[in-house]
Amino acid sequence: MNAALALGDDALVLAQRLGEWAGNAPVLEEDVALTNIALDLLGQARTLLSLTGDEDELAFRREAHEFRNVQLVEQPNGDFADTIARQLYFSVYQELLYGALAEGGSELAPLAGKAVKEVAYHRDHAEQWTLRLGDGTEESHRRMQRALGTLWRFTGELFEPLEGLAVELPALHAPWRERIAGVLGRATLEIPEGADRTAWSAGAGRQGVHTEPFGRMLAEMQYLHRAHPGASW
Amino acid sequence: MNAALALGDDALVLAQRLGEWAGNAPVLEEDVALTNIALDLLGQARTLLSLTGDEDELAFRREAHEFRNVQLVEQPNGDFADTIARQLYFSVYQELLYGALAEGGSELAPLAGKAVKEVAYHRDHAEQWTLRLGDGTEESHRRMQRALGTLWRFTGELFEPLEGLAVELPALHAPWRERIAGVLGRATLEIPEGADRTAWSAGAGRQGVHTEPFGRMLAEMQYLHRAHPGASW
Amino acid sequence: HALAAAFDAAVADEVRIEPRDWMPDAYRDTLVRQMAQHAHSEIIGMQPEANWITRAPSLRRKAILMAKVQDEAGHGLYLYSATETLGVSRDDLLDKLHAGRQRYSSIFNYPTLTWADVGAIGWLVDGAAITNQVPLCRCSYGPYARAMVRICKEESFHQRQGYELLLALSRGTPEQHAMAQDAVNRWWWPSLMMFGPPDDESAHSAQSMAWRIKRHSNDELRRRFVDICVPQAEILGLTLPDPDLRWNEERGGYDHGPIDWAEFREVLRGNGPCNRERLERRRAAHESGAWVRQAAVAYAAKQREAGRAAGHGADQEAGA
Amino acid sequence: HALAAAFDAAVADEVRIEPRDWMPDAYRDTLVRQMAQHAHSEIIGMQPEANWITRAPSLRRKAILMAKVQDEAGHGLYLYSATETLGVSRDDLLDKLHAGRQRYSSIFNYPTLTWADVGAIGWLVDGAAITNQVPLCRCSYGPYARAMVRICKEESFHQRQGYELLLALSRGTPEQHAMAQDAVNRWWWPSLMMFGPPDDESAHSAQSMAWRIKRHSNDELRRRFVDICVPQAEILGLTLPDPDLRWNEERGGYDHGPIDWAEFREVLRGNGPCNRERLERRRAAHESGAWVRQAAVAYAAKQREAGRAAGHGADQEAGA
Repeated sequence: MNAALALGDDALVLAQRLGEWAGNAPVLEEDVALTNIALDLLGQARTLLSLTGDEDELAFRREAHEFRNVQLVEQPNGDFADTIARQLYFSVYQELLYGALAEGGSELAPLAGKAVKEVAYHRDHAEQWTLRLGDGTEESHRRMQRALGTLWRFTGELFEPLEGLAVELPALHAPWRERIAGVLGRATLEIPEGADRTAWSAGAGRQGVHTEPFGRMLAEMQYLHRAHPGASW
Repeated sequence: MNAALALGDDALVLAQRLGEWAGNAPVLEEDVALTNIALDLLGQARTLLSLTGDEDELAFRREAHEFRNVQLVEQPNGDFADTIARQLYFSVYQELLYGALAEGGSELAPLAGKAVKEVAYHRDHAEQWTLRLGDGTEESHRRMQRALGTLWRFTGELFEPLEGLAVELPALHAPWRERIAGVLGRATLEIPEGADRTAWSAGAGRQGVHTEPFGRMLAEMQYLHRAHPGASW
Repeated sequence: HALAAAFDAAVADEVRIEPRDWMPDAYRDTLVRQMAQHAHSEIIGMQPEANWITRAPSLRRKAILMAKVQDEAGHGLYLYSATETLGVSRDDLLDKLHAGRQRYSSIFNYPTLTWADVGAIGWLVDGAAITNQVPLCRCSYGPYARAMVRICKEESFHQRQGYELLLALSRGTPEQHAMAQDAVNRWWWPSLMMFGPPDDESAHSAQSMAWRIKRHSNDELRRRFVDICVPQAEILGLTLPDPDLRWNEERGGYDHGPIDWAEFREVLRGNGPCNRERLERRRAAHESGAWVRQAAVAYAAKQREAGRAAGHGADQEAGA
Repeated sequence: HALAAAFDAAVADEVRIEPRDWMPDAYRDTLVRQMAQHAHSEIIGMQPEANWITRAPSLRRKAILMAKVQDEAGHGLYLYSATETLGVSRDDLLDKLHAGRQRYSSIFNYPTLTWADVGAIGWLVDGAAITNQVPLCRCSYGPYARAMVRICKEESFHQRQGYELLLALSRGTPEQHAMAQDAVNRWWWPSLMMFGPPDDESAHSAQSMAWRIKRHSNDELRRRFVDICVPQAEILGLTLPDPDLRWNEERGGYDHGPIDWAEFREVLRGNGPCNRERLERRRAAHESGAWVRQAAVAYAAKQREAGRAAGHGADQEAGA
């Protein structure tokens, strides 16, 4: 279940990043919303990882190069605009992916069918904030445009073919781009130019190549579990 | 060798914090200087810890509550003023302590005799920057005064009696205060008012009670070592 | 005053006071102070627990902890809303918190040093909070009482989860057991202090009792809490760090040793282990989120403007 | 021109050019460009290694790594000073780096993903740097040549330490061995790219050779590096990730497979894995240190002022 592992890692890693926001959000409603999204993703991750093995073994005992998530989800939270840009890129992707998966008859269809509603909420949340930040103040517009640009080079990887997945990921690239362009247009933002991948990012996360911040994130996430080998919690 | 462990932990933890500055200092000369101080402290730590056991076992396999360092040295780097305030408080203390130890005939005298020259340089470095920041610009004055105030409550612990140490730490409190007051006076800074300890900080680090940032620091420091039990490096 | 007499009679008859009802200024002020402190405690209280979200040692525990911290944000929302019914805005309350002019519960000025602290907070801190809060579900002020009903339900869930977390540790490896015991050692006394100073030194108690905001004295609630905890600690296999703790046959309850009220006052005065960190973190989150809130306001204004313009256009068309 | 002829003759005679000597503008510009890039590489090069200081798995390795990163800061200082002899200030050079108008070595746009990368940088990246730099110790420009002598000595020390780190991993647990092999797989090709484009595409080479700034062609140095690495890799027990690597009996050296020059150009164009992070981190450190540098300048000015006032007072007394 290579595909379940990859999708599970995406959800786990993004949940971990969003969990860093708890208590630090710009308004209390966002403490609720971001944690809510993190919880949904963590739930998806647990289901997906359990299809491949023991969820805690997989989450806490693998080394960085054994994780199969895309590099996008491991990028640091940055400011709120960076987080929203990451959410927008990822949730539009996940909505398309789970929508397609739910319609198929694969082993992942039931999970996708359940998760697609959650993901629609995540996408709506990201869209609403993209509108507010893009069409809010000059500062918020500038920050959001910069964030979209910074993360753009991690978007190409989302659409690399994924072995064992019942969905043709490359086929989702065009609708994804169309939806993103639609939201950005309404938000008075420009779709970023330039490469949507770097020398190393094209499909690299799926092959276990990650970025420097990922190692630090894992160290924090796994430390306690690893410090007590064999313990139950 | 309870005392060697405590002094070794002080040096180790401060070296770890200073190591976080590498590549991030405000001027290249400070990348050199802060790393240099970190290296001196790391050297002291290795000598002191080796008196008690295996240096790597002690550094990488103990839990937070087994560390005996004062809470001052584990405080996060903050901005450059926070780091300099921490250096000032600690290096003046360490210079007095090693000076007194070097004159005695205890097991730690040879180490102290060697380290006292290093520590004099650390103190001079902290003093010079205290003068520059205190008597520099309005902003640097404000930042330095705030940093001194923030860390003040961790200074009382330095002078709690330490079992097995050939030096009466409480007797160093008055000369320490006098020297600090002297530097701050020349730097147009005020000696902080208010308590020099909190409900939990009086002697607590020496008994294994630390602060929240310490757990995160240890997680980062120990992760790799713990992730490969039994490996040699 | 006829209004005052009617208010007193209503309170005495256990009739709920609602936002539009007349109420004495002192009653309103007391409520605002207490409810604001309660709301602030929920959001400051997120910090010590959020400290462990990223390091939770299993995914199940991570999910439970995330959900708990989310509930606390939710409780903050209810309570700020309930306080707003008294005519004070959330922004005002937050400004006062950030300026240090309103308090939050002192318990959150203690650090979470190990994973077991998450359990100890659930078992002891939430346990003490519930003991304090259950009577508030019958508070004379309607919006506060109703908020407390929802909150108490969730809190008792959190309390059980904390207990279960500690139980797993206590029955785990020797290191895990020691971690649990250490956490209980550190959290026990601060939890007892959560009930406030002893009755003979408690300033506002009598008036709050008369107003049916408060229904039990500090010491009464504290004893109730101790009586609940002692048997639970036994099942947990953990010791409460009080050599003077013993059964009082006569009273039918446990007597505890003397509380260090000097520490309590120090922490209250801002000199606890984390007072500065908690407030600075809160301020930093608020300040670094300012541009986001401004963007939301600006966007909403543009939308209203656009709505009005569209409405106006439609009117014109309708008029044409 | 008599001056130009004298310069050419001096260079041809291997006489060192010193800061006060006349030199062609193009020679000066070439040196500034190359030396600035070299200085920038030292300070940007601190980042990928500093990434592991806080996580080094033993205290001995932590000390070695700290000392190495400190040396790099020191090399940056020498090289900025050497460049200043050509009339350009360090501040100007840093501004150009931060604005993206001067380069640093592309190799530092690759990430350090594991501890073994610290070893691979020492062995391969420092190894390639030394191969490039040893001839620079005889560079026609005196200050640059002298800086390189110091730097090369330290670099070869770093190179041995990196090799020894990899050796320990390669002979360690299977996980450690795999970590070392993975690092070599990722760093090998980028290291070969450090020698620059193939000779037939290298723009400045001929002129630099004539000026005795450069003494060997890119491909020549690259082959020399490969010849050194192959037997070392064998002793390490690690494989170089090039199936075409084989001994060429005729040439008496190793032939390597084709280099992915498209990747090289992409990274050079700013599209490597870490170009953005490296520059942003550098800018952030510089910007957040601005108030510190301003304070130092203000303090120094006050001290000078005070010194003048004191000196003036002394003069008056002497005159009285």
